[in-house]
Amino acid sequence: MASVSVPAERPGGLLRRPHATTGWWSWFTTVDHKKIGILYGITAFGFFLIGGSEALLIRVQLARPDQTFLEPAVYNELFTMHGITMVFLVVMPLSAAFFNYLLPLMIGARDVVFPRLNAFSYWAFLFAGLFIYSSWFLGGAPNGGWFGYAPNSVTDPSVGMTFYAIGLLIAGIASTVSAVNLAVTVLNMRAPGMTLFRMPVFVWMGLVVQLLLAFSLPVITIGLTELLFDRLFGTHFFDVAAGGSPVLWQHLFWLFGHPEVYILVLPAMGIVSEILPVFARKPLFGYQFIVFSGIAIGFIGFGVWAHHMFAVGLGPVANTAFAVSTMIIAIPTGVKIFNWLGTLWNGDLRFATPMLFSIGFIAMFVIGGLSGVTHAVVPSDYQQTDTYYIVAHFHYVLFGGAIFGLFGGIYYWWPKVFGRMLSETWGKLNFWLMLIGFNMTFGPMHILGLQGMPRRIQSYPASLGLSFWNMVSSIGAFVIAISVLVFLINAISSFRKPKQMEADPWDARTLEWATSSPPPEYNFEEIPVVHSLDDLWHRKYAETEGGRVVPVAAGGSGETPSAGEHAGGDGGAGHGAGHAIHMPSPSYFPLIAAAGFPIVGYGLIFGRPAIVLGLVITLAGFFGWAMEPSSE
Amino acid sequence: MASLEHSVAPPVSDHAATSTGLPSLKLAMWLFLASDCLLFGALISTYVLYRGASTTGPFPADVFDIPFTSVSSFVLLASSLTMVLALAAIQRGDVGRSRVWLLATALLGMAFLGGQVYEFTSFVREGLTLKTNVFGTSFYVLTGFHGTHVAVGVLMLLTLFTLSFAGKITQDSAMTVELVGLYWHFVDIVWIVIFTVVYLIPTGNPGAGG
Amino acid sequence: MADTHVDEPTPEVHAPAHAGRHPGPKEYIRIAIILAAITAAEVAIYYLEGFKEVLVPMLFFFSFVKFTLVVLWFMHLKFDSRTYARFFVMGLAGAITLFLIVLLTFQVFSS
Amino acid sequence: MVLGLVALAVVAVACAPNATQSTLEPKGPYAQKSYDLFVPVFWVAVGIFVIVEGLLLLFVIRYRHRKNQTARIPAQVHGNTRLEIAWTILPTLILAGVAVPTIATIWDLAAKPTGDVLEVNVLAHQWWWEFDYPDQKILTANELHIPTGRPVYVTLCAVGFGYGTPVPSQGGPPAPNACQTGPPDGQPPAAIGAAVIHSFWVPELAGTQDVVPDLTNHLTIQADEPGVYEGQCKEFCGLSHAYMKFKVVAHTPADFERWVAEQQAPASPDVSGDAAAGKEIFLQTCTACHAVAGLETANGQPAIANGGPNLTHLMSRQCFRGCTLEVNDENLARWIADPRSVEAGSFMPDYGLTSDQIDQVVAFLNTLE
Repeated sequence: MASVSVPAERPGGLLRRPHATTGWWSWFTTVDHKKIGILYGITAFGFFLIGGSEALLIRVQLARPDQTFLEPAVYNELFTMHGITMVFLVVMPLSAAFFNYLLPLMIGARDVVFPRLNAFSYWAFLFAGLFIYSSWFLGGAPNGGWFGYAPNSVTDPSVGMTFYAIGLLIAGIASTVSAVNLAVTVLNMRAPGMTLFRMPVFVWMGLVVQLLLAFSLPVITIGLTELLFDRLFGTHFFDVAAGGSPVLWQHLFWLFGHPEVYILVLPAMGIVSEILPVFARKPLFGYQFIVFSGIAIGFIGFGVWAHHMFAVGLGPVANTAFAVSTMIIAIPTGVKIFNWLGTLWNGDLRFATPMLFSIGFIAMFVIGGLSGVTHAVVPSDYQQTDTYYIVAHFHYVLFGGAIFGLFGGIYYWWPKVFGRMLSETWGKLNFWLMLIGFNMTFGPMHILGLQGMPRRIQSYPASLGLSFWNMVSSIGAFVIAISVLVFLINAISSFRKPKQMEADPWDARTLEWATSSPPPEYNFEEIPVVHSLDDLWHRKYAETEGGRVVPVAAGGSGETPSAGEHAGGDGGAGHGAGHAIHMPSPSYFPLIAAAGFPIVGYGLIFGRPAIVLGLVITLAGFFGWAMEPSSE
Repeated sequence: MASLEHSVAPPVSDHAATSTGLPSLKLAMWLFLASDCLLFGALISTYVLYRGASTTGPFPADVFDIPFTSVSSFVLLASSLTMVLALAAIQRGDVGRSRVWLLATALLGMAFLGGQVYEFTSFVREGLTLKTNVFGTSFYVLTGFHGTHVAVGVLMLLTLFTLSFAGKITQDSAMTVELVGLYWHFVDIVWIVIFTVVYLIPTGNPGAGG
Repeated sequence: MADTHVDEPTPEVHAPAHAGRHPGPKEYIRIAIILAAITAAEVAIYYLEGFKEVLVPMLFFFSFVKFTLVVLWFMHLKFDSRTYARFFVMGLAGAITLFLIVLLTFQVFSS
Repeated sequence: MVLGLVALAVVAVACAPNATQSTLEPKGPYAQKSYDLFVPVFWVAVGIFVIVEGLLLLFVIRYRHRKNQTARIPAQVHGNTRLEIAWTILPTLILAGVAVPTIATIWDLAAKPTGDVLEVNVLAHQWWWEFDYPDQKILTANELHIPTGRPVYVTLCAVGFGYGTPVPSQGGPPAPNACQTGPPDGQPPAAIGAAVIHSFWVPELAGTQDVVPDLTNHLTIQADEPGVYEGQCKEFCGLSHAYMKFKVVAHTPADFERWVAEQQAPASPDVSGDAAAGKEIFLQTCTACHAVAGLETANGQPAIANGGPNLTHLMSRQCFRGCTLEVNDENLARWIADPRSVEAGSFMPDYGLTSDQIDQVVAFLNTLE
């Protein structure tokens, strides 16, 4: 394991090795999965506020018919950036934040398998986001939609879509690296006894998502490369006059784009599957079925991409095949929902904020799933595609689904991460405002779409009769904004409370609650040995012969058997109270290696010298990295 | 660029036991190669779609020099052999012989790249550039991507070769050589597909698909 | 997905990192000779008139054989843990299936 | 609460008073087919919605932890295989029930109509629609006139700026059923311009069909009653995507024949006064892009449409600029004076005409009836 290696005093190389693990500078050199998780979370939340503001501007423009608040050029940039931001810079990294922070803790590991690679992924993601956003000041933001359909994305004269292609390529590198890293972590870093089917569902969903990323990102990488070459070097990939095919772009985009939908929503499904049992005080109903349906969703998710292209003209054979595959994917999704209901059944339900968000998730996701099934009805989809009905559908999946789930996760794990509780009062206000605002904003969009409002229009005439519901929707958007504000207040004020949190405030079931809040740098003083699914619960409660569940006497059988007692322990790190545990040392090189990417990107747009400079920086970063031992 | 990240994996020997019993670096490498299959899958299918779709020449049959490319293919196949021999040597602890085979692999790789540069320049002389038609576009980008992979591999091989003089390549670091080897063979199998699909399978009439 | 079937050794009993037999140099050379011979054959049938009808299927067959030989022997998949093979096959089969479907929708093979 | 919202939504949809581009009010057999699938699937979805959300609500109320209740640890139920099988099979059956009519309708809609069919080529420009009637030799813009009760089989082609649509009277239209995706023989690729993807949509008459530069797509529409039906480009197509609308005007068969006869007539060559001056300006500037049948340039060449709408019968249309502006003197003058201030990214150049000149051109345009 890379995280534990022989300590050796070495003289510094080009750069003196950073040692500090505290202080603000340590955040730049950290390789600790928990710090990196927090960095992902904060960055993603920052982008969430920006992407949300873009949405508010869009809703102001659309509140009334025939408005001129935003001219078409700006409007197109705003809806494009809103999409890119929410997909690539908010939901994906927010999920990555949870995966980074929790996967090692949940499987009883001390870190991810390649800690420096993990830091590299974060920095590359951050630079990708900053690179894309710098376009606002350097000639115009991307304006061809997050889907960037060629040839419009090629022929558009503004520089925006070049930023789009390069920025997403960098983000793709970050995600690919992270996917390989986390998948291997889950497979290889599990504590003794943590078999695959003793892993929490969230870990399972993490594994599935990483595999989806690993297999879908290369496809969009090629699509973006081809787009970039068409824009920069005059190639003809999507140039019809030369024999190129814009439809190829759509295939490459949606081959990635549909698995991406599950990349966005499976993490939230995993979170909900963790929260429901804790607040129902009973195990997840149908654990294996939830796991298998998650795997099935991931697998089938690769076979449905052309349902985004029903109106393209692929012909009745293709449309039939993809209609059927799309309907099939609804089945495992339904299985998950029924199992969550089964978890609630006969539980002792306590409605703390995480539970509220999880139930909100189920309620809203059902709507998104059902409207999704109506898309599979192809002739009906001919009417609904590219209308606000679709906008409504995917917001019910990605906001009502992913964001609700992620907010639930934030409330649930906040005490673990920061050692402080979020206020329940503010939390409940946050939830109810968000639920109301969300339904006000996106519910009416179903109607707007069915009444003929196309997507991505900067304005609509009063004569179409769409004014009322658009106004309702815009008001709802501001209700959501207020709910996010409430969350911010809640988050900030939580830091004014003293840091004194017990390890297990929710009476939870999984391993991350077995260590202190926040966990020490090395996570566990002794690597736990796992005996069952929901191991922590079984340390706390026992079942009597009559089937009654009774708490185990404090300190009873709850003592943590350490891995040191077993032959396959963690490199002899099992004994002692932390002092003998060698964690990987901080490093500058992940940051340096990632810093070269945006510079290469600027070079591609503004001039060759920067390409060379960027490559030199990246190569220097990798070289220094390769020469540096993982810990000293 | 996507191929760079694996070269940065710290060359730690992976003796600590893992849950699957498999070394993490090797598992990561295989996952990366699996992912790379889709990268080349997308590129190759783009080429297959466009090989006969050009509206103007030159067309594939006008420029391809099969005997020359066959020699290139032999060179790359031979480099796979020298690569496994380098690995076999280091696993026996024979650093000296391993070093020779590593160098041979790198040199064969460079010979292949040299052949590609020669091929590209002669195609350009015959009027086929990246911008000429969709055949040129998809051909150069596909083979260029592959060539970049080869170049990265050569860089890693030369790094190993250099490190061996500093005494950093020992029997314990056989895993590092094995990882570079896996990558190298992957580049080879991609070329096996490219050689068949791009060069050998004849194109239909210009302008007609397939 | 195949990863659900990852062999699960009990944590106490770890399989050694290099399970199975690695072939020796002689075997490698033998494989390389076969590979070279197949490549020669590929080029030969490309030029020979008599193979026009069966050229494409034969080329695919030869390519497949070469591919498989390199993967199984040089990349040791034949001798290593099946887990690696499962990952690789997942990627490979995924790529082949997905892109064949894409090309089918373009009716590339119908002309 | 959620239930209430949905109920409200259903009611609102049912009595939406003034939506003029609605998918919920089919006015022809092809739109009806989509609608007839949507409605039952919608109610099935509502049924599932009510069951699932109802159960959720029921459990939430029934099993909530009460304030003064003693702590209870519920039975640790791990699952139930029979239930799992049930809720896997049941949705499968429902979906199979949905799939059968879906597939039947996919093939039904994809078939080319037979019998008495009107064929129209639709050319999608950035950001306006051109309608080419190959059999009637009519070229018009932004308003698609069709007879009622007769299927209209449209061929959808995306074209770029600079694409010269052949004027029917000079060499004929593009062959029906095939878009010209490559440049005409002997011309550089730029001759077809840079086309982008659009989508042709008249919700009251049929579902959408994308207009893709490398594909020749078709769609059948039909109106049962005379009337004006709103249409709009649905696929994002650049700066002024929101302003790429059109109207379908359905006439009785007799009225349609009358309209055809009117449109086939060339423009009257005799104009006087301001209009005559305007005609001279038109010939010097506007004919770079716009054609008017029957009009000859100074050197005796016919005016060819080369990127802009054919204006032969401009005054017979209600709207221009992607059918988002009414045809009247004020709008025309504003448009000619500064096209880009009216339409973002417009391909129509500003010739810097004086306001007198603009009035003269508008006077001439008024003669194009």
